[in-house]
Amino acid sequence: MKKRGKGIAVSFYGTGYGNGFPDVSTATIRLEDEGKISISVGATEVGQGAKTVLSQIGSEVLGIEIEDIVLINEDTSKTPDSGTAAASRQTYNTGNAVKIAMESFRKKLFEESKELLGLNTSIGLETKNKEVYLKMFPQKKTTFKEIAQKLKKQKRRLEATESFTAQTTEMDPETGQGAPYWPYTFNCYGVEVEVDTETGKVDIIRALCAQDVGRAMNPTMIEGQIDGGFAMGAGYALFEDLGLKEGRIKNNKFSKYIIPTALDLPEIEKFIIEDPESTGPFGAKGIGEPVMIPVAPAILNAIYNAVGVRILELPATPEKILQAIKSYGKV
Amino acid sequence: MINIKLNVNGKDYDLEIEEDLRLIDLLRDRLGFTGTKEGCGEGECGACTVILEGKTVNSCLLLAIQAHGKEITTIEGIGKEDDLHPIQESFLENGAVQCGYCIPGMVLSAKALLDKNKNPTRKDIREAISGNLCRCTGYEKIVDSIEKASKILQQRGSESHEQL
Amino acid sequence: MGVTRVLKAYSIEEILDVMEKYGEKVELLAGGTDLLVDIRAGKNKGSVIIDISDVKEMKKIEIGEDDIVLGALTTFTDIAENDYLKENVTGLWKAAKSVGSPQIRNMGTVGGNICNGSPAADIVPPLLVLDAKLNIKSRSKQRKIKLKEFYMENGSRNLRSDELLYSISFTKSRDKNIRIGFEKLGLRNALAISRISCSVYAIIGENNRIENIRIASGALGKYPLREYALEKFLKDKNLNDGLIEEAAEIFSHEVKQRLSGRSSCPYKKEAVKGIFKKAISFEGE
Amino acid sequence: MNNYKNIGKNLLRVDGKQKVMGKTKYPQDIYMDDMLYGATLRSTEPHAYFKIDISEAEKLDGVVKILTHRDITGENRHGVLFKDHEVLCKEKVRRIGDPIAFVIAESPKKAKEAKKLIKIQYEKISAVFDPKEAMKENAPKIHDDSNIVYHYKCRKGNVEKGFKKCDVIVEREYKTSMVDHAFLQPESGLSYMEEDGTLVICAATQYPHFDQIEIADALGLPKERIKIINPAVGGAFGGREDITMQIHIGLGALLTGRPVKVCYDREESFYAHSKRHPLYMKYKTGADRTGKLIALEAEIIGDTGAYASWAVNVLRKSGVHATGPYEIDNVKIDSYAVYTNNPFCGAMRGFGATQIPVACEQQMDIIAEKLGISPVEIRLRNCFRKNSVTATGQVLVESVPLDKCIRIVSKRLFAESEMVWG
Repeated sequence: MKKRGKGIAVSFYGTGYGNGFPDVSTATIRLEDEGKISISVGATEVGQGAKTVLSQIGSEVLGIEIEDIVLINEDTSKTPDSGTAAASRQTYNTGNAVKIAMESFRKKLFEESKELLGLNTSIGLETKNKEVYLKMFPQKKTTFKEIAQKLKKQKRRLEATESFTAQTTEMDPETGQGAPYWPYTFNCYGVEVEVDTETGKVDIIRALCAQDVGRAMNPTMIEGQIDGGFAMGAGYALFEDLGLKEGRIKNNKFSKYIIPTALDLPEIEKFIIEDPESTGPFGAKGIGEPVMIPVAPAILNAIYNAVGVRILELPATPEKILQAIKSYGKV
Repeated sequence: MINIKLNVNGKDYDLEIEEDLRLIDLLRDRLGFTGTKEGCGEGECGACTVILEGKTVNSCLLLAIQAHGKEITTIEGIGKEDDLHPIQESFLENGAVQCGYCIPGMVLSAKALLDKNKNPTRKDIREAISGNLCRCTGYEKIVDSIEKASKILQQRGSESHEQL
Repeated sequence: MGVTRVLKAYSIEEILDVMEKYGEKVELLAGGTDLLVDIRAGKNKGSVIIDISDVKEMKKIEIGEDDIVLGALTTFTDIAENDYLKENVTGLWKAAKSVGSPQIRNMGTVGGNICNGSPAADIVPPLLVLDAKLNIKSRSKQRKIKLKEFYMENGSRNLRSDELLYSISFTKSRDKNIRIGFEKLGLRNALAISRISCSVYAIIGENNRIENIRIASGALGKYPLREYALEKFLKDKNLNDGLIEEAAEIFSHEVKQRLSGRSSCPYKKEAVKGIFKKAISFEGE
Repeated sequence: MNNYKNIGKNLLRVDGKQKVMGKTKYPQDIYMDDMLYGATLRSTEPHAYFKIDISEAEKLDGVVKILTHRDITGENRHGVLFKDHEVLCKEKVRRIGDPIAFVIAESPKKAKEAKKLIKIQYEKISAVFDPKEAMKENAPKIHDDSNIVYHYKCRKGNVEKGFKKCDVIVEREYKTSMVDHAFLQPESGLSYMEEDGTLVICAATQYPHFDQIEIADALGLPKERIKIINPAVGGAFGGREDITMQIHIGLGALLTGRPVKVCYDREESFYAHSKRHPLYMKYKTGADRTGKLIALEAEIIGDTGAYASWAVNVLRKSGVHATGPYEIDNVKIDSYAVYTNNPFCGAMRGFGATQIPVACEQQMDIIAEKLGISPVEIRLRNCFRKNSVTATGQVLVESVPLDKCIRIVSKRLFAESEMVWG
């Protein structure tokens, strides 16, 4: 017999290294030949979309297309240290570094344009479509390419390097009081499960995810993170276990270490909640880890709602569920 | 050593190989098709999926000799730099790609599906990629992308009929 | 054990030649979905591999007058895409569809699944309830044995090193009250090794009288088994929910004895009831 | 949604096209002329002294060099927080999978063959696998001093007094499992020397600039002589923050003068990188009749296995998040990180805050049911809002849309009738 149940869970998550450890990201912006703009950061692209989001943030400041940006992050000899791609910190930390660096690059760009255009001051200079022009007299303009060529002739380089440090204080060792992380990201996920009371097998038939993001940099990519986080959380709740025995990993290959396939997950209803964080680049907060956190508890609460058994030890395997149903479940 | 002949992405190859060479090692190490990835070595993850005579197979579970005289398509045989296959285009447009390691196998599983079933349901699509594990995307946007690609291909199919 | 030679055969004759020449050292490569894993772990029994995946004469599904014959190299996909089998031998079709993944079903063969002899082989329980026979050939003679006699008590297989399993046949049922069911329990909905599987073949007459019944299980013993005690209990009775519940309890008791002392016993003796009930409901999809 | 040009827009991934065409080069996809192949010999014992004899293996044709701790040109150590890992174990192994030797040969096959010829004698010593046992004074010591790596304390208000005011108190013990990142791309790396003497390490990592420091320290070279190339990463989720093969291949290239490449298979990958900390969580939560939380006490023990990795930061994050996103006046949290002889645990998505809700979010539902109110109601009654104060006294001054998230999900998940429970 199949019984259905619903469950929710909420979570909060402080992004960044925390506890006063210096959380610093550095970014370097350069005007390259042909007027291209390069952003050099040590931030790793692990698949979360850092290269794209950082290019979006940088391109926004200069009002240029993302295609006009070269994002360099693969080589330590060409990039500054931007910290780990971890703690859901890259969009927030290195995003801020890129934004600040691009803003100071913009000032330098206007200074160069002032020289080139023979102006007394850079007041009123604006930039759009890779051009720098005088707001009050648009004919007075130059292009990124022209500036690059001038600099090349003068054997000079136009670049700006800036850093961003997140706010975090060390907590009191006795009381734990302090401001360990900033900012915090919040969410609430809900699931409906179907439990086969004769085999203990659980199928997730509905998933709803409301995710606070501060401001969405790239909604499609955020949805990808929510889907992926949900899948990893579902695996954590129902399937995954290394099967440790005396320090030996029994499930040390993919035929035994079970992660969800495309047939194990429902269609996921996603709600991106924007409430911009003033210290974040354009209001953005970190979401890479938060998207996974409420999944397992929501599933466990839904299992209880379905068959009246509390699974206190992960994973919630069919064995544990069936054994619990037989001994004290409400079935 | 033994000689085998096979066609990969439309080109014929005649090679002398070690007898127990796996197909995946022939494709990657000998022919440089490194788009075919190894993720588990036991036919569980699908990252090494290629199309052999119209059917998806795990190239890590085949000896190269089993491909003798046969046609193989790897990801490098799908679409070109300036003319991506609709499936690839749709993967990009619909956010199906994250770390990218499972993507070659996913694209090939999608192609094998759409070559046989022009109008698959989302369940058919999930079934078709059920042998391709992904840890980043949770599969949903991959399913969206294949569904949208099937619509584009059907449209193009009907357009070309009209021109005939 | 390493691999010393890899040869390719295109006909049964060629296979028999090589088997005669290398005897014990031969290992047949059909789909490769099991053998390649063993080779990589150095667990392959023979060091001379014969690639038989292109022996056309062993790749066929023949729907004859009285018999249905599956060439040993018939893949799970071949079965899953066969409309006749889907309509008339639903349990076999469903078992083939439940194997691994599209990639594995495209390569994995019926003969390979049988010979590999895993207790959780999905295609074996339905073939057992169909009372399938194995057509075996060696250089000197030809044999036809029942599948249920293939797995021996001591864990070895009723197949000599110079013998080739070339096809599997079972009688074609024209009686329309014949029902064939299959159900499997895996940890996930794809790429899942069966933790329990069950297949049921039954001829249901008027007012649900069970005129004939055969039941087989997978992953509930050293290899897939016929459940004779259960068959005896059900035969000639009228199929109804009460009877099914009773039979499920008997099955559970059987499993409890058989697996007693093993860590999976407490769970499998309970879960088998649910799987049996679904198998005997003869559900299609 | 906003009037920005690119912010908030679904722009296409800048790295998407190469990935969709299968052109993206992960380290295993890079080949160089004259390349040698490595294979790591790893411990099969959880806790033992050992003797190693590579003489026979060295003689196998095709073997160029076999690295042991003796070959290390700098410090035989690495670690993100404490330098408690050895690059290659000197005399003692602390977990199954500890790297003991690194064979370098002309082909992967030869390297594996040579590995089998290396003779290892283990002198087993008593091991401990349960963190609660490992915390005891008489437990076998994994490293020199105590097995307790870290203890985080959070104290707010007075829990004794708090629990007296509660109408309902729920006490349960929870345990989470040790799990793996299971990123699809197994570890692989390639190292080579450039003309100007720069040593290049090409491997998938989450922090290239830190790997640079650790490799320089282990090879005894200035950081500037090391260049990390991080071409493409096939998923990480925290599992690529600790060194795996980077120093082995760097040392190999340095000593042989030829490029050295290693590709782990899935089984080796399972032993080579960190795991998620299993947490034992003892919870006591109290609330008044209306469901308002008054007191929460939690004791959390994290098994970090044979090496600390990020254990301190993980168990600290568990401690800070142990209350869940709820305002509670009386809080007492103790979270410990403890060494055992299990595989080592480190960063994994959520970093200690993922395990917690398995406990605290079920506690909330149990309390709600005992009080006959809905899981939605009890969360709305206690959840953080703007200017809420956390258990560590931090003021959430802005961007706290948690109640909105709860309403959006609950409205769609639960039918009207289900909103009232019990």
